[in-house]
Parts: sequence; structure tokens; C-alpha cells
Amino acid sequence: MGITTTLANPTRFMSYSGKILPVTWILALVLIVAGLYYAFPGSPPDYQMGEVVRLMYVHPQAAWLAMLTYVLMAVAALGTIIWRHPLADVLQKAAAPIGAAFALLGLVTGMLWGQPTWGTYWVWDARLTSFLILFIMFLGLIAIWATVEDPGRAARIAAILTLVGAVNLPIIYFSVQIWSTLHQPQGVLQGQTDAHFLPPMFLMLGGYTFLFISILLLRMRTEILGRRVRSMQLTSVGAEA
Amino acid sequence: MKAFLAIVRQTITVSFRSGGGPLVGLIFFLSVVIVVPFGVGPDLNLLSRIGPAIIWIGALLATLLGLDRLFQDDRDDGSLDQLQMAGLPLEFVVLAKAAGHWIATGLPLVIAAPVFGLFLNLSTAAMGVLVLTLLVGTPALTLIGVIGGALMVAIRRGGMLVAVLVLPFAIPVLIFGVLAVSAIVVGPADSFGLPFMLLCATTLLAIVVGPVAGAGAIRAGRE
Amino acid sequence: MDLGDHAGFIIGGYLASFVVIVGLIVLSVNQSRKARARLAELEARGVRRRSEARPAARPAPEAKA
Amino acid sequence: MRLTGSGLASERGGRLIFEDVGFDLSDGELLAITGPNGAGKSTLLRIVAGLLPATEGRVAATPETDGPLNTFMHYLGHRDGLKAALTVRENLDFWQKTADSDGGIAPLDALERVRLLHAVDMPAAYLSAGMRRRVAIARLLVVRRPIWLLDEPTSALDARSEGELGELIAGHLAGGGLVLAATHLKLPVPITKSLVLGNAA
Repeated sequence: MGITTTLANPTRFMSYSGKILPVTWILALVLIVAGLYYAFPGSPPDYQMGEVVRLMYVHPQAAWLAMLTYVLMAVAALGTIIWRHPLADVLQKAAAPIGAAFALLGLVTGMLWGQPTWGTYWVWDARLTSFLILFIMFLGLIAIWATVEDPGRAARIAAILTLVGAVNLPIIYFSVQIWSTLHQPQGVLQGQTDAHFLPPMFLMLGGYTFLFISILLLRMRTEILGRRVRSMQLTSVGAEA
Repeated sequence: MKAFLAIVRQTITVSFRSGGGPLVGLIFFLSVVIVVPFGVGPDLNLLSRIGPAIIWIGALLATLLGLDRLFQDDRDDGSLDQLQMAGLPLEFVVLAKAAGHWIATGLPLVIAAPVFGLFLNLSTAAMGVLVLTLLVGTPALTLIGVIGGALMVAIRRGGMLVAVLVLPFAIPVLIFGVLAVSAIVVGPADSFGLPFMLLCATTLLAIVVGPVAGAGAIRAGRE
Repeated sequence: MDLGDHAGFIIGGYLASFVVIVGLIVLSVNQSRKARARLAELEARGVRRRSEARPAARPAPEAKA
Repeated sequence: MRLTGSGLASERGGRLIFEDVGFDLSDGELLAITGPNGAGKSTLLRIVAGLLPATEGRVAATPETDGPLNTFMHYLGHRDGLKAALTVRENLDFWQKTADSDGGIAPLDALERVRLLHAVDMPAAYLSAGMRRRVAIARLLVVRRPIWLLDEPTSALDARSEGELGELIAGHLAGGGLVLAATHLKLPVPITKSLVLGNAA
């Protein structure tokens, strides 16, 4: 891949994403406002969970996005290692903080839901443990991006770690499942889904997803601009030398 | 094959001559085993129940001890360049370094584990199983640590960061290892098979993933 | 409206979501602004990107596998 | 054997170090790579050695080698590749075994060539910089490989050792070997071809 073609792609990305971004921002806003209406005045409390069910309109969405982010980053990691595509590097870097933020939200809202529902903020079950590890992985990846100055090298290192993590996360899930079934009975209550809860749930899910797309595109654009600044500065340094 | 064995041997020799070989790891292992009872109290029943976990955690930490230098020293003295041109695929170089490191530091831990088990009031049967699980499981820990060692070379100033990045990967090994021993210590004894098989499977997977990821990390860090 | 006994948990969950998401957006927008400003500053000073600095003088690299 | 590099470019950390660099070497030829600091002499050698990916371009041999190209090369870099804890003999034995090649001379003979026979059982840690470099040069002899990549090969060497290195290089070339040497000093052998880096920018 030549230097000229690799630069052409981010340029095309900049023009496309610039057109898409206003649309995704508006979609995110509309869906979330509608979702919030249905989440509070527009839906009754659950007969089993009571009012706490309203947390179900922010918790699974955050968790879903954290996982989606990791999957996207793993795909981008392949893009970095196999095709050495600069946009894949940019995506990896831009997505990590978003993943960390949504994983954190997934954990916090989950714990706030757990206390009134199960009577405890935390259980060491497969889902929670592997999700906690997912959060730590995001933090580790952010740390790599912060530590390694050369963006190309950082991208390849982060890619390796992301891919090994992609193998590891299911294993952790599985191993903790075995661990907890041998140690303690699984006391997790599965909530029934009532038709009332579907509209806010999916409206919020759609809203969160578009929000995610918007923030991701914004951060990727920032990163591309940052790389341009960097290369301009390096070129001017080179010209002086 | 000759090259592979030469790397294994050289790693062991260097570990003995400049790193004190198994001694540092063993002392560290010993101190973990000695410190924990002071934390949880001298109740021998409790100690024998959590003993396997203490020994496994000690083994995990001791195994990761010297791994940060494993490739960094090679990079600093230029050996890493030569190893990459030796004709052996980098994955096998990483595997050979891991094997050498395990023989020099992991194997002594396995052999010493029964002695440490005495301090923790483990039964003879439990010690036998403990040694068996450590023998199967510590290579996985070394191979996971090798990924961290290779990342050290790539990141350059990693320090604690690498340890934090690598520890999550050791969780399954720890879980399966401790579960298998607990099956003998607290029972039921028939729940030994499943975690032990899974421990073997994890080690086999680590034999593949460790060298591939380690070689990938070294390549990623090329400058 | 009445959120029952667990109002604190519900409000806390929504508040946390709001703070984290808005925080992320503000952070991202700020970073974007800064990058834009720096690029504009450099462009105003006449620094050029390499791809622009070397126009057609260099032959296009032939495709390689 | 013929070694060619074409259209080589290297970009590191967003900075273009060189581009469009090429060379073409045949049996018995020496390429001297010169240029100011930071022009990319070491980078180019590392690219040829396969230790660094080129941003563009490729290095190839004709006829194509059986196995990775860099296993037909010796790389003598800034760092000597000696394990300080091992003796000189152990170091050379190790490289002979890992290189898995035949046709090199015995480690003791190689040490005699670089006048270090007396140090054979000394740990490499006790050697001076120049002596370590001479052990690294002995590595070129214990493993026979047709292409030598030498990065500032005369650094740390005294005048006498420099002359001896010149003889070794000349011998290698006479035997049909290829040499790529990066240096800003005068090489102790006649240069067949030269490549100047750093005038493009």
C-alpha cells in the first residue's frame, strides 16, 4: 500500500463522516428523548421488579455498546495487523475511551439495579466478572495508547492485546461460570419482558447506538486531524534539519 | 530443533548465572506462603481450606517475576536481532524462551510446592494433586507471562502496566487449578475431573496463543 | 411521579448515565476543537502536509503484492 | 547471488526518513552506504535484514532463496548480540547452533582470526567494547552466510583490528560474498558501489 493511497482513504472518510454526523446526532437525540418519555411517564412499573425496571432502559444499552465497541475494536485490530489500514488504527484509538465509558456505565447501573433486586451490589458470577475484566481491558488499552508515542506501533501493540483479549473473554466467562456453579447456586433472577417495556428499551437502544456512532465518528475525525497536525509538525522539523 | 534446544539451554544458563535462577522465585513464593497465615490467622482448618489458593497465587506471582526482563535483555544486548535472523520462526523462538524460563523458575516451584504445603496443613493427597495441577498449569502462566514480556519490549517503558494487562489472562488458569485441588481438599472428590481437564485445555491453548501473540508483540514493537 | 422505595437507585443510575455520557461528549468535542484549532493555526502559518508539499513530481508507486 | 532493493521508503513516527532508495549488488560486490546522522543508514540496513518493515518497496534475491531471505544474512549492528553472562566460547557455540548452518569455521579458529583465543573462556561481560566487537565479527566466520550487513563495523576497533576486518571483508568478497556497509568513516577495503542517503530532503 503506497503512502499516497493510504492518505487518500482518511481524506474520503473525513468527507463522508462530515455529512453523516449531523444526521446521527439528531437521530440519537430524538430516539433518546422519546425513550426517556416512555421510560418514565409512558410506562407502568413492573409487577415484579417495581419501579426499578426503569433502570432496564439504561443498563442493557450501555452493556450492549461496551461489547459492540470491543467487537468493533477486535475487527479493527485485524485490520491493523493484516491489512495495515490506517483507518483501523484510528478506529482502535478512538473507540477505547468510549468502550471504557459504556463499560463503566454498564457496571454502575448494573450494581444499582442489583442492590434493590438481588439485595447485593455485586456477585462474582460469569457475566459480571467477565464484564469487569472487559472494563479493565479497555483501561489497559487506553494506557497503551497513552504510553507508546509512535501511533503505528501503539496500534499494532493494542491490536495484539485486543485480539488475545477476544480469545480470553469467552474463556473467562466460561471458567467463572463453572467456578460459581461449583461454589454457589446461581441466584440471578431473570426478569420477564412485558410488552410495556419493549418500546422504551428499544428506543433507548437505538438512541444509544446512534450516540455511539456519533461519538466514535467525532473522535475518529479528531484523531485524523491530530495525525495531520503531527505530520505537518514533523515535516517542518525535517525541513529545518 | 537444534536451534530450539540451544535457545532453551541458553535461557536456563543465563537465568542461573545472572538472575540467580530459581532462587529468587522460590524465596518470593515462600514469602507469599508465609505472609498469608499472618493475615488470615493461625486456624489450621481454614488454612488447609484456602491453602491451594495461597499456593496458586504465590506461584502466579513468582512465575511472572522475571518475565519482564526475558526479552528486554535480549533487545538491549542485540540478541533479539540475531534471534530474528536465526532461521527459526519467531513463534518458536518465543516458545523456546518460555520453555527455558519455565524450567529455570516454574519447575522448581512445582517441586517445592509440597514443602510449602506443609505450612498450610495440606493432606498428602491434596499435595499430590497440587503438584500435578501446578505441573500442568504453571506452563500456561509462563506462556501468558511471555506475552507480557514481549509487550514490555514493544511498549518499552511498561513496568507495572504490563503486569496489569497480563493478569486477567491468568484468571482461568487460577480458577481451574484451585478448583481441581479444592475438589480433593473440601470435596466432592468427583468434581476433580472437569476443572483438571479444563486446566489441561487452557495450557494447550496457551502453548498456541502465547508464542503467536508474543511473536506478534515483538514484531509490533520493531523500530 | 413517585419512584417508590428505590428512587435513589433509579435516579442515581440515570444521573450516572447522564454524567458519563455528557462528559464523554464534552471531552470529545473539546479535543476535536483543539485539533481543528491547531490545524488551522499551522495552515495559517503556511506549513503544508507532505502529501501536498510534494505534488506530482514523484512517480506513483507501482502496485505491490 | 544477486541482491536488489527497489523503491525502498521508510517512515517512522510520521516522519519520512528516506524514499525511493534502491541498490543492486552481485557476487563479490561491496555497497558503501554513507550520509549524515539521521539519514537512515542504520534503518536501511535493518530493513534489508528484515528487522524493520519497509513502508514501501522490497528487497529480493535472485535466484530466490530457499527459506527466509534474512537467514542468508549476517547483521552486525550497534549492539553486539553477546550475552554478558556467557563466556565467549558459549556465545559463539550458541550462534553456531541457532543459525543451523554448515560451512562455518570452528569457534576457536574464528577467535584466532580476531586474536581473542586467550579470552575464550572469559565471560563476555569482562571484555572491552573493542573486544566484544571482535567476538561479534568472529560470529560472521563461525556461521557462513553470503550477505554481510555491517553497521559502522569499525566502531570501537583499533587501527590493527580495523585492518584485519578489512582483510576479512576482502576475503568474503573474494569468495563471492556480498557486503552492505553503513559508515561515515573510510572503510579499510576498496568500495565497488556506493549509496548516499540524506540528499533527497
